[in-house]
Amino acid sequence: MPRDLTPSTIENTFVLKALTERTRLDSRSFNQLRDLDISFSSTDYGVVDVKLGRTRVIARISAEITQPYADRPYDGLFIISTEISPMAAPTFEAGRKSEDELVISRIIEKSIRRSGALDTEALCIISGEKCWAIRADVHFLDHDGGLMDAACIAVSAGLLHFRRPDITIVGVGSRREVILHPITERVPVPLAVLHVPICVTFSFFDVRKASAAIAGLPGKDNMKEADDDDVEEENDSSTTVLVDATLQEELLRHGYMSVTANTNREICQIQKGGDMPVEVGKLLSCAEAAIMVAEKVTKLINKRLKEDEARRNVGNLLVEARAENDR
Amino acid sequence: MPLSLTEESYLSVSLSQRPPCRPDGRDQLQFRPIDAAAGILPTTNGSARIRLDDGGECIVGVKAEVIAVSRPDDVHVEVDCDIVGLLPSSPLQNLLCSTLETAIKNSLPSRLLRITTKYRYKIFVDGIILDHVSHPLTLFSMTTYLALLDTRLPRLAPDSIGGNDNDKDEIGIPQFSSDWADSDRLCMSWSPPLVQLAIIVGKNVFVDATGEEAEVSDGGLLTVWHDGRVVGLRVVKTRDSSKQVFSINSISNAVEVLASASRDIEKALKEIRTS
Amino acid sequence: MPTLTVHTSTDLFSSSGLSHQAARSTNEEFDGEDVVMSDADSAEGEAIEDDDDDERLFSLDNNENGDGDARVTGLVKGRHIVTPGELVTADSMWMRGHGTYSVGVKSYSSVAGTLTRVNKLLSVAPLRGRYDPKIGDHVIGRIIDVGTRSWHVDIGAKQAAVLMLGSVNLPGGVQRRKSESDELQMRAFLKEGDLLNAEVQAVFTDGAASLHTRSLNYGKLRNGYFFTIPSSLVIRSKYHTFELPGGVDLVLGVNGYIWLRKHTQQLGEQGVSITRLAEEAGWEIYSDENEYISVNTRESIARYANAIKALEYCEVGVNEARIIAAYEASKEYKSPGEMIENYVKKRIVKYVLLTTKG
Amino acid sequence: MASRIEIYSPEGLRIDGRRWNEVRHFRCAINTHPVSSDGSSVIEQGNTKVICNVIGPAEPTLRSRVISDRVSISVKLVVAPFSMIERRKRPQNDSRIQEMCSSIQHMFEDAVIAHLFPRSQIDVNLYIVAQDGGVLQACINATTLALIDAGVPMYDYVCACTAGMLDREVLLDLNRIEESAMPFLTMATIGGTRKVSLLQLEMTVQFDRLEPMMAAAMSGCHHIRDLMDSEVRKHGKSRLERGSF
Repeated sequence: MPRDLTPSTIENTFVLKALTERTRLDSRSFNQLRDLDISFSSTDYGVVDVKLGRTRVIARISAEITQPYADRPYDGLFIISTEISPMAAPTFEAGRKSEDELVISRIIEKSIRRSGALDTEALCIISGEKCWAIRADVHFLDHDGGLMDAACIAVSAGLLHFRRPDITIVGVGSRREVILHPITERVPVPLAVLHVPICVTFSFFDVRKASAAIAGLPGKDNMKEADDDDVEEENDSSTTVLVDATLQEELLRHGYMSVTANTNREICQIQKGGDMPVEVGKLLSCAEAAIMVAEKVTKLINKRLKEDEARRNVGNLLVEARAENDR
Repeated sequence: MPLSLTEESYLSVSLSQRPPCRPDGRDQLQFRPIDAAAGILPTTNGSARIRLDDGGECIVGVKAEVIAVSRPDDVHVEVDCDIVGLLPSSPLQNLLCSTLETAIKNSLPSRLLRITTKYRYKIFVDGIILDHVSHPLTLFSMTTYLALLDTRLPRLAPDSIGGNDNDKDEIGIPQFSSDWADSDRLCMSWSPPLVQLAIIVGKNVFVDATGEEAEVSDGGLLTVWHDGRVVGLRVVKTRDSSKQVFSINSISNAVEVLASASRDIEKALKEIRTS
Repeated sequence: MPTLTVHTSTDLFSSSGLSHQAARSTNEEFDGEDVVMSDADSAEGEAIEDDDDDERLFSLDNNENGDGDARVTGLVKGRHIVTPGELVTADSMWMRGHGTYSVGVKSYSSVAGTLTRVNKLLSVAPLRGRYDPKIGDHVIGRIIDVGTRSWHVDIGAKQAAVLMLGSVNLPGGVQRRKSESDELQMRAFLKEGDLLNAEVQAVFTDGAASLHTRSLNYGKLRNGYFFTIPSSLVIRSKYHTFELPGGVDLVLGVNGYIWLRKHTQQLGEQGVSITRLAEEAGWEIYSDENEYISVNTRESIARYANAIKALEYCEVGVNEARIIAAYEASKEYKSPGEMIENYVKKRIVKYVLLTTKG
Repeated sequence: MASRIEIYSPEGLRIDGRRWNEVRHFRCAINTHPVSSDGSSVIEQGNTKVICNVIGPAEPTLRSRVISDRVSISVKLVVAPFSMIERRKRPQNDSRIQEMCSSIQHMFEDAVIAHLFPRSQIDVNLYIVAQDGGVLQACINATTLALIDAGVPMYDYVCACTAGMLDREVLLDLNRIEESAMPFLTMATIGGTRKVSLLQLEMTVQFDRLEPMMAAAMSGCHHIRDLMDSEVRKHGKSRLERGSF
């Protein structure tokens, strides 16, 4: 089982040389996302299939009624599972969590759960006794780079698309009962999604180290020259930034930063894990770029949601069921 | 620390001859100097750090938690240590923790941990052994001794002490005075147990053995010392290679040696002015 | 006399007793609890002066970066401390050696240490670091692994050294050709854990050393006691095996590995002619048995060991003269065991520095 | 949650009396465990205390650790159960600890001049004995000092600092109470330069508040670099005067 798919040096030098001439293998511009396709399952709610270039991720949202944690009686539960099976790529082992699997699950955790995308208080049914437990299972089908971004889009879209069965509470005091209405009887209820976090990964390449790699020298020292001899400007020439790298670009990159943003110009999390040092101004412009990408992706998600609703609402039967109709 | 055959034979002959000659010329009962500090950690009720000459170092933190108990008279103490470099719950770690836990449980009077009839203190003793060249047992026990000497438990808030004992229970969770100065020391009337280890080479018994001396030892003996008496005894493996065997009459000699050593150590540790 | 001396220190930092006054330089009267101002004793003291007043945001663009350049401490001869990232030189006249890295024409120090300039070569020697093997060094090593035609030897360097089968003396003298049977019985010669003294015969590009034991005063070590000191404390000299008063031989490895053994007649000294010497070296050069060693030899070995450890404790360079002076000075203490106390060590070393020149 | 007033008073004083741009009481020492490691350091930032031991560069213990063209760094983090207010024994594979280890490892694989020691290994052992906020920054600063003490060649200090944003007020170097009350970011820079090696933000914050937080964190990093640098120089001078090589 190959430990990791390190490409041969010839491939490396070819890709890096292309980058120094500001071209990418799939002729995308440096801040252009791969073509993103989001499709919702027509039969059940909360199942979304996201294809980002050749990377493919499926997220399934499910709900069940359980007991809340003792120390947080008013909050429902929200669990995200991001197990990466060897189906995605041979480098992932079934049992042990590999390092980048750990990083991916931590970033998804921070982007969606910690940032409060789902209002857990709205999941509470009877405080201290019964609450909804929303579970998001992410299945990674194909790995061509950008697993974090695809997974985050899949879960966010899934949460928006999911409908949980409606319930009514009967009885009073300690004898309260919960009646669950199947979807066929009552219109299912959407979740309280407060904001739509979209994760964007920026890959950094050091042109000097790249040119050194091409010339076959050991890692040239790149630490200092950006800020002393050539003049200090915002986007110094020595670092190139790519958005949404493919697997090959991911394996060659010298550093990366993942930024989660949403449409109300908020940054939910930033994770630059200590690899290649990058000038601070460049990081700020990356965060700004992340917001623009988030707006574009959220627009696409909403468009797909409307299409899905239109499809479900064939012959607009649902229209009759709406409350505001005059009875 | 694999020794070559020539080193092993040199050391074992030096240590088993009478009078023995230790590689650093110490007597059988002589201890190497230690560097000790107490009360060094703000987040603990009591803490201490001891460092040996050969780089061995141990930090112990003592924390007390309030728990509600059904049976009033048993003592709630948990001792745990993390030996860096070894996997968690390794045999050595279990030896250290179980020996000290039983020693403290048997010697600590339960009234010291009593708050009200319903509530007790639970004492957690956590140690980290950063590095150990010789056997870490004595190091861990001395550091725990010092940390327990340094431990202070907060007193009940003054207003709730007004009523006598039993009506205090109605007030539910006990309230404590937040003034750290008027907390009282755990070891006012009780002195903690001390565990000492000696190695046996031939007929000779050595205290505070270095790593290489342990490599040529025929066996080890530990004694638990409390209130001026030896209250516990146990044979310990000090070399992980072949099985160790030593004659029965060196045990009585070893116990005497360990008793006098423990008395001196306890005196020395008590002199360290805990903050 | 079962004494236990306890050195007390106030907190995690200071270790008044033991380890080489490591942190004594941080002043003791430092108040431990949460100090209001930023670090009280450092030069800054007050809050960081923000070069912009509060209203205008501390914008990133016009910030003059406080990089090492601004504090160019210039080139001062002699004992001058440089720290990583500090500009060492800007003109290309200097050649750059160890401990520096260069970017374009400027070069910076990469370690914390003393700046040394030896006719056009600029290098920074780190204050502490592991042993760097040089060709011709007399070192002591411990076998950690037996390969097919070579042994891996730990000499305390950044990598294990290699001892080829071809560069050792084999029983039956020098002329004998190395045969396959030798490869099969490698462990009969040297096995894991064995100590040997050898000479560095070559250093590979990545710093690993290749050893040889082709002369008779090299080979397996026996009849003695082994311990280590930092290699930076060993003063290099022509010879590294000494015959010390009290019937003790000392092998002072340049890598800080030290072997004290009972004085034995070296084959060369027994008046055996060189040619017969070669045949003479039979299997005994690889035997694991020790000879009989008297009690007072063992005691003087212990005394020498404590003497060297006293020099190490005060971080004083170790050479033959100082070791003998320390040994004589320790005669004042009846048992060598008393020499493990720190005040004794300091007294001995003070005496040593007075009596030995240089 | 502590109310806003208590966190940051109108007069601009924080809970521990600091102003907005003041670093907590920073104290560090190197060569604190010379016998048991090649390089060692102890750092106290406010009430967060971290001990770091570095062993290496040395012969790799496991064949799997050998990298042909550069040194392989492994980081191990031990969090003492008594380090927090409530005693907590963390499981061995706690995901937060593993994430911290891998960030520190990547950071120093780039900060150390790695190609000088091919096929050797450096082990970094970090012990957190007291936690009061800023644990990741204390670990990064302690590792930098321990590597310098071990004589491992590095491009520059790697120094870290945190900065938080309470409504519109930027606060520098947060303790535990402040960390739980506001979004904050941890930043590590390469010495005094403007190059950012690590940037971690864990709670949602408005984009236009990001720039002042990063600016404050960067100036904090540069200030901490000077504090560490003065300690290394002081230590170096005292060793030179004492030792007579």
